[in-house]
Amino acid sequence: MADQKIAAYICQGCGLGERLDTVDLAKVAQKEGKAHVVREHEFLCNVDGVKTIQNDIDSEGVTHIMIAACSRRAKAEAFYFPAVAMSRANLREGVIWCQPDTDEARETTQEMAADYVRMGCAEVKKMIQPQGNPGAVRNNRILVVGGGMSGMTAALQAAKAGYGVVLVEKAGQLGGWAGKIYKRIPSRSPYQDPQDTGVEEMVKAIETDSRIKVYLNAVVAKTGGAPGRFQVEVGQESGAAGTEEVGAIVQATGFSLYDANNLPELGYGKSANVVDQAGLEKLAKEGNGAIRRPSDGGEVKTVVFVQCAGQRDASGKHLAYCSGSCCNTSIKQAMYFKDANPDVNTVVIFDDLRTPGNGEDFYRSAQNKGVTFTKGKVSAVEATGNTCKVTFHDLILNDQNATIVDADLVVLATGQVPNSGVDIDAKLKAEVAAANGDTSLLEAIEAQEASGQKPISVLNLDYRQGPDMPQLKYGFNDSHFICFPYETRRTGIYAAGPVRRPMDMVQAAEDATGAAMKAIQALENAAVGRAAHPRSGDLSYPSFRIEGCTQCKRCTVECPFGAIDEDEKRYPQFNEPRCRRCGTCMGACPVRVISFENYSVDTVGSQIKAVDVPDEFSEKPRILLLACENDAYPALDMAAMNREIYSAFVRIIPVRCLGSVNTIWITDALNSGYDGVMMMGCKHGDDYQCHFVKGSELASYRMSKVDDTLKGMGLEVERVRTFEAAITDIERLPKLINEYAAVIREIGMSPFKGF
Amino acid sequence: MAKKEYAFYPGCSSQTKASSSNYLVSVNSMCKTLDIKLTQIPDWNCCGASIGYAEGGELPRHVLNARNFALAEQHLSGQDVVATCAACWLGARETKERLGASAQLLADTNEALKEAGLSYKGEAEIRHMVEVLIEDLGYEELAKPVVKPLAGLKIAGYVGCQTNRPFGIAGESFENPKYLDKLIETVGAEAVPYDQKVTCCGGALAFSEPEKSQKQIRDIVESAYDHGADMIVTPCPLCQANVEIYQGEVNKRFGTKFNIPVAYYSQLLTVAYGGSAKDAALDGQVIRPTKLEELASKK
Amino acid sequence: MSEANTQAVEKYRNNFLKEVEERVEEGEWVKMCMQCGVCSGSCPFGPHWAHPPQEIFMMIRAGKRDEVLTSDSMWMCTSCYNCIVRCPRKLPITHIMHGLANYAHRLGLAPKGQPTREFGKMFWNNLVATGRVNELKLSLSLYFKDGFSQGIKNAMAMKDVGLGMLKAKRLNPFELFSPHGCKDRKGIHAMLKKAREIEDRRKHLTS
Amino acid sequence: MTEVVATNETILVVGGGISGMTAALEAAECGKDVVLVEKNSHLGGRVSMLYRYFPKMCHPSCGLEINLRRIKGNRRIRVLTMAEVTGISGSAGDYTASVKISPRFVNEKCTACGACTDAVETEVPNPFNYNLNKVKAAYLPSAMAYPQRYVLDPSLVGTAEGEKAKAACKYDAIDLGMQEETVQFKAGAVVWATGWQPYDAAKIQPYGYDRFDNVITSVEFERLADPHGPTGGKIQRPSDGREAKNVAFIQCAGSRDENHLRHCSRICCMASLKQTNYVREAYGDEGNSTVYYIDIRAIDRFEDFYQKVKADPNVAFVKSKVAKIVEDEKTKDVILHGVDTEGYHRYANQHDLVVLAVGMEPSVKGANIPAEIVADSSGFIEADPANGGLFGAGCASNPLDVNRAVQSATASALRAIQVINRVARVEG
Repeated sequence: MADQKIAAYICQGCGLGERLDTVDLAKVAQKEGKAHVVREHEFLCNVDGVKTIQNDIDSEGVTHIMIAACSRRAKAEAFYFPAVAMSRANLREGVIWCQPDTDEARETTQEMAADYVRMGCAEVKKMIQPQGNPGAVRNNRILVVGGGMSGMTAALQAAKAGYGVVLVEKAGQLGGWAGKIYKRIPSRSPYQDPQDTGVEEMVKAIETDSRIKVYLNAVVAKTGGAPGRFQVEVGQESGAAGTEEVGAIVQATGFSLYDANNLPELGYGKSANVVDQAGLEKLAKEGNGAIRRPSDGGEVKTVVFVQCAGQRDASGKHLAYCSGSCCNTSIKQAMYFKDANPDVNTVVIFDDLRTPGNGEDFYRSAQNKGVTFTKGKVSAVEATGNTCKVTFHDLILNDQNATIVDADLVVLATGQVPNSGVDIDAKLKAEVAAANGDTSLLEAIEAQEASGQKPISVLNLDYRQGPDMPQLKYGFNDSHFICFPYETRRTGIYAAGPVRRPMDMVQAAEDATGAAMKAIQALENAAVGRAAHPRSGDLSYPSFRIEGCTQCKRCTVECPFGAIDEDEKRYPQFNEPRCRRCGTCMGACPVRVISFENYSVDTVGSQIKAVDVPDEFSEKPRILLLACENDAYPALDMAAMNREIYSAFVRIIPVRCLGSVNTIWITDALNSGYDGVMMMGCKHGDDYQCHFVKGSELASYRMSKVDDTLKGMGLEVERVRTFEAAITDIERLPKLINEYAAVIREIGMSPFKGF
Repeated sequence: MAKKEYAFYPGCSSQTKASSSNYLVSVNSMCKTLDIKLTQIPDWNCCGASIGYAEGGELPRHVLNARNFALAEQHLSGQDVVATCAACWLGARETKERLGASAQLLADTNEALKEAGLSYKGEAEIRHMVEVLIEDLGYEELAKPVVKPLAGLKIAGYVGCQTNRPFGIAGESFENPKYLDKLIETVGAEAVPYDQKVTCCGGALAFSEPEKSQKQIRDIVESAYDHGADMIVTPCPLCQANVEIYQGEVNKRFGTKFNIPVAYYSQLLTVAYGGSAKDAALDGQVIRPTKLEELASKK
Repeated sequence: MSEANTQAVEKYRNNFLKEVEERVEEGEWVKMCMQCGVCSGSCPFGPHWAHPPQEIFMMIRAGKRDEVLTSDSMWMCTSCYNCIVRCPRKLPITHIMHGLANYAHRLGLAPKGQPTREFGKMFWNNLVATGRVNELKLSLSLYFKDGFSQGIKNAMAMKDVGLGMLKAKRLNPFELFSPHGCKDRKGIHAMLKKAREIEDRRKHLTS
Repeated sequence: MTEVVATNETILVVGGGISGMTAALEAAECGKDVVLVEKNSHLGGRVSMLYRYFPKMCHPSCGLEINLRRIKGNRRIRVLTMAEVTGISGSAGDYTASVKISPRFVNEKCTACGACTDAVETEVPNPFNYNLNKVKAAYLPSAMAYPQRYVLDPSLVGTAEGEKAKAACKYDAIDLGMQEETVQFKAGAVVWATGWQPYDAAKIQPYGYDRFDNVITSVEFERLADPHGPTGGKIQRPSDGREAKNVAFIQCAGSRDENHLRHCSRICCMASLKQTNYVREAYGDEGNSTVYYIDIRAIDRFEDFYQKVKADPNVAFVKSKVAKIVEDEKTKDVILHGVDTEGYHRYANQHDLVVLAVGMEPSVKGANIPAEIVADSSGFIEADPANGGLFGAGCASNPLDVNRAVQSATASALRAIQVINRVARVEG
């Protein structure tokens, strides 16, 4: 590493010059910050200021710069110097905008600013500007698992963009569900009639596309490696196997219909004339639209469609969710009959009819064709000879025992169950449930293990953390981020179609196209060693000092993205392309051997130590606040923009994620005389808002253990507090800080000062 | 400006000595001032009204209206048909729209009309007098002849149903049409805001279901009172009749003391244009519009 | 039960919706209702409807023929057109209600003595006589519909109204003797007769 | 004069809401050059004006922060604000776009110090809060605004106030002489992500949005709940600022209605369910919500959220399209009239506040898209070969919730890249 030359720049703009003694700050940077070059500037972000900095870099050989001006969130375009390491001391939002402009406050305000200058210098000194992973490799192919509408779409769209595709389908032909149905719900205006599935054309297109390699009757036997360098073993029934190298993966394994055999009360299995939606499609396809009565091939005069069969079920027996597409499917299927013979009586019994968007046109069209829609709840379907009696509660006419006596055919709209492979958290969830008194899950798992039959994996990942993608509720795959639907917990692997959320074919195709986009992006990122969302473009990556490692495995267990495996010597093996640079491993490591070039135990630790801690008689406590850079830190910035005032004794350090907080920072702070430590991270739990999924949860878990440490040090437990913070908490966070400052005043100054 | 000519369809209730003859008289005076020439459609017949459905059914009602159109086309070719009665206008317009939309209905209608030696071509437009005033003349034109601004007169403009729904006056909303208020202001009176502007008066059911209808009438009159109106003004003969003549019954039934005059917009304009109480047929009111009468008698 | 009704029952068996679509004015719209209820909430006589329009549409689809046709609900329609202008599916509800009432009346299923039914009948016959409505005769026949003595009562009850109208010259006693009317009554009668024939033909109605 | 460097391998993204930002970012993070055109003074679009998302109840500004950081750190994206595409000519792989840029009267020297705001008195309606309150005529559009640069209301130009603002700026950032300009540049593909606008509630006459103070729209309600909003996050009635503890939500306000919007806007049911949570959040057991609906369309896993709200004893559901609203002239309470169609119950319910769940109208509707484009009966852009290299994304293509809008935007980025890569292959 070339020797460091640090330059510090103190801005006087935006009132900094008036509110602060910048000459003094310059001195601090020079004497304490050990900056080789120190400059004050009345307007640092203007052309001249930027030129000054660039000039120092170009001709003065400056390698590290510390900019003491506004928040790192402001003027990012002006202060863009990719060639050098840079830290930002937040004097505007972080000091003068959150402190009263009064003579009394002058001193503490200046102290605050001085500390941030010290911290900025200390941080940048420890930073190395990352150059990206030298081991980065490019692979321009993606693997698509599943050859249904989603998989075929992903394959064709990726190929159309010029990328290679390996398409693996477990059946003997492509098409999946789409290949089994007679017609599909219309995807184009006027949204009036069922339309051809278009599967044949897609299959033809795939077969004739030289960029797409198809495996039929095949499964993924093993997936190893990482984005940019996945090795995939494809196993085929024939026994033959292929090995493929791909850069990214799309999992489009679709859904299975909920098993109607669970619905005997609705007559399934008791009469051939009670079918599920797949059964009806089969009849329609075989008869090419002409549908006869299954039991005797007789004419169909009345058909009843039972919506939400085994769905939206509160009892816990069936599916709790709505499959989103069954209303349109039943409408389509009713049209099979009406289009063939308008005199067929078709009744759809629904609770809420759910045809969002242009589906409303499809609904209208069905009514126009004479399909009858009845708001009701079906209680029973009884077979009598060749017809069925459907009993339901008519909710409009408030008739508890409304009946349709002569139904020739009853179609149960059962829902979509995702084909998402092994639930890698099943055991964990079961144990948690058992801990809460419900042992059923655990027993089920044990029974299964005893029986020797293993749940079938889709991807067979050889990841430390399990063979498939983590699942959300009801077995659907990641993700539940609203702004970032593709952010799975397995970098470079994207779920598409009904395996991630119940959906219809139009959505599935759209979703698959997006997933293909993300897969392509993942391999492009991998090719240059760039991080994927949310730290897109980050070139840093974790490394560890093998000599210090105790093989405790916390990093491999806790990484939210399964980025770390164990090598044959049981040392952690980092797969950088899988890494999202959250630093959770760094926070986990008890011996502190894991670090990033530009973010490490040292970059933060040295900031903590750089703060000037007054003695215990000064009545000037020091509170360390470690704030999540995604939510808490911006919220504090915006609070300052609203001129919300908070304690001058707090020193704030933004962290990538609370998950990256290593307890050593806490103990260091307390040892060096801080009076309290606050941590602010995102909401965790079911509706977690942590951008790194588990970071804030892990942090709060770790901190729950910190009490003992405190007691060991003879300190009050109040001296360390973790808070959940949201980006909208612009009024709440300053209040929290001030309340906490009051608590510290209560319990008094730390005894550890000046050691 | 040039004389405007229209084929006039007064309708049963507006003919001489009928329940809204005062409407007819005032319309004539008003049109005289505004230089509008109305020529009655020779031998016009009843529109069937809404209530005709019970016995009349569908086609016969269309045929009745078609006959009037046919006569107008025949004798007053090129002129729009103008109705003063809301029901007549609505009935005629419905027929015109339906016949325009259905070739079948059109053929059937003409087959029936042949029996009366007529045929319907669908040339003539059907307009309500209010449309003529607003669209063909405009508020400015209507303001010009005002010689006696009805200053100080507080009026509740009661639009009711059938000049308002389903067709309504172009550019007006169903829930809060403003044209009547604008007419009232055009003649210098004050339009009071109140919330029963488009409430149904019970229509024909005032006869068959007096109890239910009179509750409607009460709400309308009460609200007009509460908002300080001196009188109510309407463009519809049935509204006028129901809201005016049943006030006594309403008082009996609900123990109220209503006695608010209900006039036609045409009577307002006539008076504002300097017409006498007679020109405005104010003597045709069951409840005397004293304030309006005073203004009319002022020299 | 009229012959027309038996014939209808024969013809349509249990498909009341189809019967309505073929025979009731604007009946083909019934299937388009999505049960939002805005019509029912918009009717000025709403509280007096045993079955509001949207419910009637559902009953038709459910094949509740007798309940619908013998109901007096449709007769509550004041023709205010609120329902029509608010219906999100643009159903011509007012006309459907008129159509249903008329159909029930034609089949003789409408409630006997239902006042609006009676009045509607008088109104029509009254206007057909001369081609124009004779208001005096109309109101008198209304008062006397339930016999002479009841008529006197009714007339007395309404005498204030009548007198008021007389005073205002808006009720003309001479109407009784020399009523208004069209000249070509023959033509009008022939034309209306024909119209009825055609309509019956179109709606497969014979009575 | 604004300089825009672009080639046939550049992707033009129209609209800087979450869909447009997503499309731009996904493409740029794939190494493509993007010009992102936004008509407002800042990015973020409609979602940045929402308080929380369903079903997680998390905050849109959280995702916005991340997206803005991605944009700040990515040199491949050129952002043009206060800019509108006025013309697109050419064909897939070779378009020329004309973009009109309105004067902001504040240049890039702005440090967002706020001195100009302090200097002026004049106030103008605040579009960020749907004009529910006012802002100084020299203002930062929102706390999250990017670019973090102030805006001068045109009304200040040529006034003493304008000069005051200029004088207050130490950094010479205020340029009252700024003129509207039109720039032209090349693009190989266009992603049209102009989003949606709330349906004009005044057109739904029986609900009296234009007549009654306490009838507001769902988007306005979001601002009431937001701490950055006009009431600082307090749910108060416009008529008298009184706490609105008994709130009615009317579904399908414009949607599923042949007199207004023919389509179902998909998000409104969930939005109202979410907003019942705001009421509970604000008033606990004293807060009551009533949802008037035709069908509750809580599709897929959203059903959980619906069930949760349904279980709340303070939230009632009435299956009914409200017939009309009347105002109590004294209390200014709103009274809803209608019929509960489940078993026929007539009601006249009094509420403090009515929130109309207004439908989604595509912003492209009515707006003259300066290119040949295929749209459906509601004006949403359809995927059609005839559109060449022009692709609809997000709510310009369909009424979508945020999650689906982002999926759509991500897909549109790939469609654009397909065109760009074809061009690249040809041009070698």
